[in-house]
Amino acid sequence: MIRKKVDNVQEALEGIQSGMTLMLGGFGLCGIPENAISELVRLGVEDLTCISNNAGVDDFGLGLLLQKHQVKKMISSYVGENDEFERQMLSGELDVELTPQGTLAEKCRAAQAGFPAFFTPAGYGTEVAEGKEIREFNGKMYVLEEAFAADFSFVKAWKGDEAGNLIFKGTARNFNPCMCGAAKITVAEVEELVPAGQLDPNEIHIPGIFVQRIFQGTNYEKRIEQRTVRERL
Amino acid sequence: MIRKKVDNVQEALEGIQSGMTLMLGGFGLCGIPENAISELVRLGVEDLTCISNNAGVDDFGLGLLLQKHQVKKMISSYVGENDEFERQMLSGELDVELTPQGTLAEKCRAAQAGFPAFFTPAGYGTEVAEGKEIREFNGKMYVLEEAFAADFSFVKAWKGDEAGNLIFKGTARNFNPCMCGAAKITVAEVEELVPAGQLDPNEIHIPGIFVQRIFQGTNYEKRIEQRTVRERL
Amino acid sequence: MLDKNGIAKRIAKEVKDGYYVNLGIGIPTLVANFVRDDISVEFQSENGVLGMGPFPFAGEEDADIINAGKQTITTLPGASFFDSATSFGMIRGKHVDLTILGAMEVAENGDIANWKIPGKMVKGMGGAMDLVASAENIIVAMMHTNRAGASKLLKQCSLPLTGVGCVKKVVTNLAVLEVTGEGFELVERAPGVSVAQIEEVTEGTLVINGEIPEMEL
Amino acid sequence: MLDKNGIAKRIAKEVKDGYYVNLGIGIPTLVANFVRDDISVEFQSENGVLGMGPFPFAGEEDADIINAGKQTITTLPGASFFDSATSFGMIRGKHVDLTILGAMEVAENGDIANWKIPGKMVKGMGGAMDLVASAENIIVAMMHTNRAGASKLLKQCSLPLTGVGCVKKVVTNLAVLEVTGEGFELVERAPGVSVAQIEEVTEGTLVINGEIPEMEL
Repeated sequence: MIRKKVDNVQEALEGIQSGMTLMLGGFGLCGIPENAISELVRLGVEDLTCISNNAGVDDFGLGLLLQKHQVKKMISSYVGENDEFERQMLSGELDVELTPQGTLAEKCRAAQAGFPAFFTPAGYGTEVAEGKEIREFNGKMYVLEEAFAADFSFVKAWKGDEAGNLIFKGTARNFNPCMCGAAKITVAEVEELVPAGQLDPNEIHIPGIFVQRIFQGTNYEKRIEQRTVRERL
Repeated sequence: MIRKKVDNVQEALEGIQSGMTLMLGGFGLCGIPENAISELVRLGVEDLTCISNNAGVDDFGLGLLLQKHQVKKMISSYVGENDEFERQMLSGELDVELTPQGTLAEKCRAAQAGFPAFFTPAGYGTEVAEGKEIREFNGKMYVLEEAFAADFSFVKAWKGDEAGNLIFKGTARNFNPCMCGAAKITVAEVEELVPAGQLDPNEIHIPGIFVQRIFQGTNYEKRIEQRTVRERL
Repeated sequence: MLDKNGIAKRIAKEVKDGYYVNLGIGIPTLVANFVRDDISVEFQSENGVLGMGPFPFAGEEDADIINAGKQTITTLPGASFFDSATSFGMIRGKHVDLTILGAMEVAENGDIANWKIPGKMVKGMGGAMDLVASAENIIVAMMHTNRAGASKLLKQCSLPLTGVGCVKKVVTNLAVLEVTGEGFELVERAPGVSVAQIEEVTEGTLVINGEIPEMEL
Repeated sequence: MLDKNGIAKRIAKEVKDGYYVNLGIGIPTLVANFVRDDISVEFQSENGVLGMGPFPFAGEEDADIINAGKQTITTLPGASFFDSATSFGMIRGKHVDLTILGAMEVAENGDIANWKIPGKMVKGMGGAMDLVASAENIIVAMMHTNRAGASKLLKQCSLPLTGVGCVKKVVTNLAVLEVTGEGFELVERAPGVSVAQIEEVTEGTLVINGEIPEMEL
C-alpha cells in the first residue's frame, strides 16, 4: 500500500504558489473542498486560475477567494447566485472562460485519462466554438475541445483511506471524481479517513492512484444554497 | 421507476438477427455473459460481428460461437489461449480487427457517452494507425479513433435491480460497464436480481438508464482459465 | 392565458411512459408536479442523480443531495448517483428522452438563447449547451414575451446562442407551437386566448393551419 | 547467465518506493516475488485491479478475481477494482510509474515488437500498445536471443511494431542495457557472462563505455 495520508491541510497544500492553475470540485456549495479553500484564503496566494463549475456564493466557497481578489481567471459553466462574481466579470476585473458543463467535466476527465482532445457537440454554432476546430461525424457537427492542464486539484470526498481511495456521497460526488488525477497533484479532503483495508475494494469510486495527498477535514459547514421542502400533509 | 426486468434470456434476446454487431463484456472467461452466449448458440444467428476483448477458449465463452462458425468478424485485443480463433484467423475464414485494449474500452465508452471520436497515443507508428488521422499535441503523437456502433450489448453483472441498475464484482467488472448503453439495446444478466430500492444509490456502478433489459441469469459456470495457487507454508 | 404552473401542466402531457427526463431550472422544475402517476418516468438532474423524488420534509434535508437548481431533494427507489462526466455521458449519448428548459429567445429555425445578455447579464450556460446539442426531443417552457412586452419567439435570435436548430416545441403562457421548416406552427391556444392575440406577440413567422384548438389541461 | 527468475530478480531492483507498477504476462509477472518488502509498491493489472497480492491458497480461488494473465489472484489492503476504461485511463494518464513487459524484438531506437508474426502467429496486442505508448518508464524483460539463437536486440525490428521509440531499458539473461541515442548501452553483465559473449548475440549497435560491472542480485 502506498501511503497518501498527510496530517493536516497545511501539509496538504505544500507547494501551492501564486499564479497556479487549480481545479476545485463541487457543484454550487455541494461537495466543495471547504478546508482547502479556507487554507487558500489564509495563505493569500494570488493570480490563481480556478477551474470549478461554479464560484460559490458571495460569502462562502470560492466566493471567499473572489472577495479577496485572489482569483485572476475563472473557468466555470455557471455564474448565477454570486453577485460579486458577476460584478467582477462584467467590470473586467476577472477573466472568465465560460464552458459548457459537460465539456468542463470531460476536459477534466481527459486530463485524468491521458486524452489530449475530444469531439463534443456542445457549443456548436455558439460563441463557445469560436476559433475551435469543427468537424462533421455521421451528419452531426462537433467541436474539438482540449484537456485541461492544472497544477493542483482539490477534491472533497465522504470517506477515504490512507491509500488515497475515495468514496463520495450523493450528489456531492459531481465534479470531484473527474478532477482526481487531472492535475499534477491531487489533494483529497474527507469527512472520514480510515486505515487501508476498511473500504470494500468493490465500492471505491476513485482508486488511490489518482490521489497524491489525503487528509481528514474538519468543521464542515456544508451550507445549503436553496433549502427547499414540501409540506407534511 | 422505469422497469427493465424481463423474464428470461429468450425475452432478453428478442430482435436479435443474423448480420448484427454485438458487444460482449468480459476479460478472458471472467465476467462474460454466459446465458446470452448460450442463447446466441441456440438461436443459431450467423454472420455476427462481435466486439469483445477476447474470444473465450475453444469450448467455452465466445469460443462456442466460433466453433459453430456464427461469427463473421471479431474485434478484439487478444487472441491467445484460443486455438480455433487463431486457426480461423490465420486461414482467413474469420475477419479479425485487432485493437489495443485501452482503445477498445474507450471506443465502447465513446459510444455510450456520445463522443464520435477521440485522440489516443496507443498504436501510433504501428499498423493499427494505418489509414487513421495522426495529430501532434504538446509534442506527442496521437491517433484519431472513432466510437463503435453496435446493435446489442450483452453484459454480465453481479447484482442488479428491476430499474436496470448494476453492481459488478471484482475484476469481472472489466469491459462490462463500458459496454452499457454503447449499443442500441443493452441486455444485462445478473447473478442476483432484486427489487428497485434494495441497492444503495451510492454504490451503483452503472445507472439503469444505460440498460434496456435485465434478467436473472442461471447456471453460471464461471470457469477459471488459469487456476494459480501458492503453497501453504 | 396560463401562469407558470399552467405551462408546466401542459408540458407534463408531453412526458410519456418510460421516459427519462431532464428538467431545467424555473418553470421546467414544476413539470414534475403534474406528470400522471400511472406512467413510469425518471427525472435526471445533471449534477449527478437519476430517480429524483419530491422535495424533502422540513428537517429531512441533506446538504449532499441536491438538484441542478441547488434545491434539496429526495430520491425514489431505483435511484442512482454518479459523477458529472457520467451524467453528461447520459445526456450526450442520447439516453435522456426529453429535455425541458427555459429560454430568453427562440428563433423560428429552432435556435435558442438563454445564457447571456452582452454587457448586462451573464448567468453562464451551465449544462444547457450540452443538453440542447445532444437531445433529440427538446421543449422550451417560457413566457411568450419578455418583461418589456417584446416577443421571445423571433425570426432570428438577437442574443448569443445556446444551440442551433435544436428546439422542437415551445410551450408559452399563450400557446403551444412546433418548430417546423416553415416557422412556428401554432398547435394549440391557451384557454381564452385568441389566434389574433398570439399573432400580435409572435415576431417570428407564425404558421396557422385551419382551426386552432384550445389546449386541454 | 540468468534464468527467468534471475531476470525478474534483477528487474525488481528497478522498482522504487511509492511506485505503481504494471507487470506483463510471463517473466514480468515473476518480478513481484522479488521486490524488497521494506518499500511500498502497488501492482496494477489492466483488467481492472490495483493492489494485487499473491496467488490464493488452494481452495480460495475466486473466478471473479484474476489478473491480466487470467490467473487467480488475491488483493491487499488498499486495493480497488475498476472498469477497463478507467484502467487504461490510469495507464494513458501516466499514473502508472513503471511498466515491465516482454518482447519478441527490441530495436536500438527503442522500438518494440511483441504481438504478431505475420502469417504464423498472432496473439494480439492486448494492452501492450496502450502501455508502451503511454508509460514514460518501460523495461523490457526477455531472453537475449530467440529459440533459433538469433539476437532479439536489433538495429531495426523486423516484426510489426507494438510501439515506437518507447523502450528505455532491457534486461535479458545476459545483460542490462539502456536505450540511448547511440544504441544499446551495455550497463551490466549477468554473472559469468563476458562482454564478448554479449557482443556476439547483439545485432543492434552495442555501446560499451569503460569497464562493465557484473550485476548484483
